[in-house]
Amino acid sequence: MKIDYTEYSPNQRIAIIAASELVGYKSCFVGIGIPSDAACLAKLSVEPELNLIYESGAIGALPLSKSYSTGSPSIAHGADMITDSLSVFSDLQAGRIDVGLLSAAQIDKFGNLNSTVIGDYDEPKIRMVGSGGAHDIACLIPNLIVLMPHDPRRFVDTVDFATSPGSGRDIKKIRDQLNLPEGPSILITDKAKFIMSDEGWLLHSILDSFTFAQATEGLPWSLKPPISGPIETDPAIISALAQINY
Amino acid sequence: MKIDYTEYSPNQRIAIIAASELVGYKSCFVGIGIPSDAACLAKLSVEPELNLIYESGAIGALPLSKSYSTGSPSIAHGADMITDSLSVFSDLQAGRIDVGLLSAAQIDKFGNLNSTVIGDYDEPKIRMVGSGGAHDIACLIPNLIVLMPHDPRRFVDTVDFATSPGSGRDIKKIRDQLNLPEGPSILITDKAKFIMSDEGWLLHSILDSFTFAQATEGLPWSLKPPISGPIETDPAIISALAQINY
Amino acid sequence: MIDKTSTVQDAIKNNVNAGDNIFIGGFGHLIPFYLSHELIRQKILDLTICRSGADILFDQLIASEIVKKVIFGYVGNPTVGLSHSFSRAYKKKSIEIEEWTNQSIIMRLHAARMGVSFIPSKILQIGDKPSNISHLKQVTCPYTDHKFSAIPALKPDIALIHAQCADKYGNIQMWGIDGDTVEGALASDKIIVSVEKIISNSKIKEAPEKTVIPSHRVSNIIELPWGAYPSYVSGFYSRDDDHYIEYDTTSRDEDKLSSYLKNWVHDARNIQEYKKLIGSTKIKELEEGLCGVKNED
Amino acid sequence: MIDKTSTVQDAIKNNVNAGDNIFIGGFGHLIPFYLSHELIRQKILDLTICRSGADILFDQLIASEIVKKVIFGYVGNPTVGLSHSFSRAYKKKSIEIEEWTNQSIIMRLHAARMGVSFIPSKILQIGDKPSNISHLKQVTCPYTDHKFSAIPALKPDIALIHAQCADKYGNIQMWGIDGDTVEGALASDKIIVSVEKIISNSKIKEAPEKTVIPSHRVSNIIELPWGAYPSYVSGFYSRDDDHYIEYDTTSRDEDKLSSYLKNWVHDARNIQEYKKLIGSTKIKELEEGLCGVKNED
Repeated sequence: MKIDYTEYSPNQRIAIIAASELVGYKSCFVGIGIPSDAACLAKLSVEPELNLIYESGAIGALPLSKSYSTGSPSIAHGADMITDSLSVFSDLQAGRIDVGLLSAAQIDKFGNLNSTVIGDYDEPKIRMVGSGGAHDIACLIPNLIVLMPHDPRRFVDTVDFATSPGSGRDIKKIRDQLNLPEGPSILITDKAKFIMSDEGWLLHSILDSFTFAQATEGLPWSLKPPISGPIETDPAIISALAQINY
Repeated sequence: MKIDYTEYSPNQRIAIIAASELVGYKSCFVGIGIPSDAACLAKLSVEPELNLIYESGAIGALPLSKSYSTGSPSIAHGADMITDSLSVFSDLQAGRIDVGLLSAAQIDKFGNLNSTVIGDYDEPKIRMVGSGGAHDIACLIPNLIVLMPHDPRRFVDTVDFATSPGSGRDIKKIRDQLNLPEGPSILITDKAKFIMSDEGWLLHSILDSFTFAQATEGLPWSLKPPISGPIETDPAIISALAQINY
Repeated sequence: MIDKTSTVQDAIKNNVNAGDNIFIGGFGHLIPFYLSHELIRQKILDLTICRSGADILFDQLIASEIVKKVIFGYVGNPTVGLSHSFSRAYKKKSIEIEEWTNQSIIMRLHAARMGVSFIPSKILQIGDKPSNISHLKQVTCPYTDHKFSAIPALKPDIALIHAQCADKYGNIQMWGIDGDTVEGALASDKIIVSVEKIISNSKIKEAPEKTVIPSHRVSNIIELPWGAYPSYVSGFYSRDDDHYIEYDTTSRDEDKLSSYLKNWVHDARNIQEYKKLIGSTKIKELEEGLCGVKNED
Repeated sequence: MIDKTSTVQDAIKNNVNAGDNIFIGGFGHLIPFYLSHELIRQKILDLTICRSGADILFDQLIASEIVKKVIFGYVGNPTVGLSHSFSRAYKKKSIEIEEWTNQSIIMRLHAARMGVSFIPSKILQIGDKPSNISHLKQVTCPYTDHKFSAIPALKPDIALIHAQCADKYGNIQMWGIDGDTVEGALASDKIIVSVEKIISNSKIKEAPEKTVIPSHRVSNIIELPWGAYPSYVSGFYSRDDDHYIEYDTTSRDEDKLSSYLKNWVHDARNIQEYKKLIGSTKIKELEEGLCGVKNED
C-alpha cells in the first residue's frame, strides 16, 4: 500500500515509524508525549502484547487522550497495575523491561541526549528540566530508541550536556566495562531512521515521500546514502492512528 | 494491691512483667507466642499507644486469640496496615521501631540467644528452626527485652550458637564500632527481671510471691541479691489478662 | 491512641523549622499544594526541598524566596514547559541546586528508608555529571568486582504529603499513582499529611492494604479537601490541566506571578477560600472528570 | 494478549528443570501447597528451594528427596515445633543448607529484584555465622566509612506462588499478608502462579492497586481453588491450625510421613481430589473461619 506520509504531522510520522520498531517486545518504558503515542500505536496495531510502563508506576494502561504528566489520571485510568516508581526503576535496572523510548532537547552524533542546559552548566543560556528518568533509562534499558523531530537546531555535533549517555565505539567500551547495555541503537526522526554504529549514527532508511536531501537537511553529521530501502509501514499502524487523540 | 502471682501460669507471669516494661514506647516488633501476648497485654492496659509490628508485615493488630504464625489470619485481621516484610525490616534497620521482644531456646550470660542448634553446628544434637528474624532484631532494635521461661536447661554460660548477638562489655564495644544499638538490656523470666551490665546479667528484681532462691535456682551465672525491691505490677495489667485467650 | 488531627497552621508551625530539608510528596497525583503553601504563608526560610520529579509547586516555593536549595531529578511543568522561577533563580544564583536523576533521588530516599548510608546502582557512571554531584563515589561489589555508583542516603527532616484518607490517629490510606511519595515519607524523620477525608479507624481496618503509612510514624493529620488542586486525587477529582497551562504564561512574568501567589497562596487563608478560588463550575467539572480509580466505598 | 492459563502439570513441566533454584512464596498466608506438590509428583530432582521463613511445605519437599539445597532464614512448623524432615536430612547430610536470617534472605531477593549484585546491611556482622555463610564479605560506605555486611543478590530461576486472583493474561492480584512473596517472585527469572479464581481483565483494571505482578513477568497461571490449604487465603478460607499440629506427629515418623505424602501429594492427581481430602466439613469450617480481609467484590 502506497502511503502519502506528508498527510501526517511530523509527530505522527515519528510515532508511525517508531511503532514498527516495537514489534516483538513485551514491555516498554515510556514517557509522556511522542514516546507514549508511539507505544500506544504499536499496541493498537502491530504489537498487542506490549505492556506500557510509566515511571509513575502505572503498568498496562493505554491512554488515548492527551496526558500531561506521567502521573496523570489518564495514565492511571485503565492500568492493569499501579505500583511505585522504585519498583519500576528496579525492574529497569534488573533488565526486566525490554525497550525504552526517549526524546530530548538536543542529540549528538553518538546519541548523547541533553535535557539539562543549553550553554554552560553553571552559566546556561537556557536552564531546562533536568534528567527526570532519562539518564536512568539511557543507562539501563537493553534496547533504546530515540525519537526526535527533524529540527536541525536540536541536532548537534556534541551536546552541551550529556544528560543521557549515548553509544558508539568509545562509550560502548565503557558500557561494557560497567556491564551496561549498549545504549541508543535507533534514532527516528519524522523523515528517516538511523542506526548506531561505532562511528555514530548511520542513515538506515528514509520514509517514503521524502528525499535523501530532506531526510538529512541541516544535520551536522556527514551522512552517507541510506543502507536500506525506504521504510515500509504496516497499514494496521496507519489505521490505528485515528484512535489516538493527539 | 497485693497480687498472688502463683495464680498465674509462668507464661502469663512473663507477659505481666514484660507489659510493664513497654510503657512509653510507640512501636514494638513482636513475634508469635509470649512476645505477642505481652505486647497485647500492654496495649490493653498500660500502653494503649503501642503499635504491634509483626515481621509478616501486619501493623496495628491486637490478636486476642491463639496465633500460630506471624502470618496467621488472626494477625492480619484487625490490622491497621498490611505491608511487606521488607518494609518492616527496613523500618527496623532505620531505627524506626522502638522496642523488640525476643525469646529463644538458649540464653547465656551476655544475652546471646540460640535458636539454631543444640550441640555443634555441623553435627548437632538438635537442629532447630534457625534465626528467622531473631538475629536481625537483636542486631538492630534500639531496646531489646528477652523473655525466657525459668527453665534452667535453657540458661547456659555460653550458648552453643549465638544466633542473636548479646551485649555486655566486649560485644557492646563491637556494637559501638558498627553503629549498632546496645543489644539486650532486660531479661524477664517468670520469676524475676534481670538487667544487662558490662559483666552480663544482673538480677534486678524479683516478682512478689517468689524468693531469691526460686528466682535464681539452677541459673549458671553467679548472682548477687537483687538491686531493687520487688516488681510492682499495675493492676490494670492483671485485669487485662482475661481478654487474652492463651 | 493520640488524636493527631490539627490545623494546617499548627501542623506546619509545630513541626517545620527554618533550614529544614523537606520532602514534598505527589507524583503528578496527590501533590500537597495547600499544605505546602503554608510554608510560604508562614515564611519559613532557608528550606531545602527535595523530590524526584517536581512540578509547579516547586516553582511556587522557589518564587516565594523561602527556598535555599533544591534537590531534584526533574523540575518543570510536565509537557507544558520549564519551571521559569527555578530557571530564573538558578541563573541569578539565588538558589543552590543538587541535581540527580529521578531514579537516583528515589534510591537515595530508599537507602534512608532502609537505614543504610548508601546503596549501589548502575546509573550515574557515564554521561556528564552535574558539578554538584561530581564528587559521587563508586563502590565495588566484593563478590563480582563490578563497579557501581554509591548512591548516598537522603533522609529529609520532614515530609509533607497529601493522601485520600486517614483516621485521626494517623493511619494513612492512599491509592492510585504514588511515584516516590510513600518512599519519601517513610525516609523522613517526621511526616505531616493532608487528606481529602478523615475516616474512622474501623474503616481503616476494613482495608488494611490501602494503608501506606502507620500511625506511629505520623506527626499530624489535616483534613484539607481539594488540598491537592490543581493536581488530582484518584477517586475524588481530576487534574486541572488548564491551570498548569495558564501557569506557564503567568510564571514567565514575575509581576503576574506575584499576583498569582497573592491570590492563590497568601490570601487563601483557609481551604474554603482555596475552594472558592477554584470555583464551583471547575469543581463540578473536575469531580466528574477522569480521575483514576474511584473510591470503592 | 497471550492466554497464559495452564494445567498445573504443564506449567511445572514446561518451566521447571532439575537443578533449578526455586523461590516458594507464602508467608503463613498463601503458601502454594498444591502447585509445589507437583514438583514431587513429577519427581524433579536436585532442586534448591529458598525463602525467608519456611513451614511444612519445605518439610514435605525435603522428605520427598527432590531437594538438594535449602536456602532459608527459618524452617519449622510455627509455634508447633521443628521441621523434622529438615532436621533429619541435615543430620544425615542428605541436603546442603545455606542458612541466613529472614531479613538477609529478603534483602538478598531485594538486591536481585533491584538489579544489583549486593546491598549493604547492618546485620550479620556480629554473633555466630553459620559455616556456610562465613565467607560473607563486608563493604565500607565511601561517604561515612561505616562498615556494612554486603548481602549478595539471590536470583531464583523460578518462583512458585499462590494468590487470590489473576486474569488469563497473568496480571496477579493479592491482598492480605505478603511477607516476602512478591519480592521473591519479582526477583526470579520466571514466575508461575496458582490462584483461587481467574477473573476478567476489566475486573483487574477496576482495582489496579491490588495487582502485585504485571502480566509480562508471568509464565503461567493455574486456577487452583484451595491450592493453599492447609495455609489460608484472605477473603477465601482460614488456616487449618489442626492440620499443622497433626503434621508434627506425622512427620516425626518417617513411615507415617510416607503415607501422608502418598495420600496428600502423590494420589491427589487434581485439585478436586485435594479438596476431597480436606473434606466438606472442614471446608465449611474454614470458609466461615477468620480469614483476614474479605474479598470486597
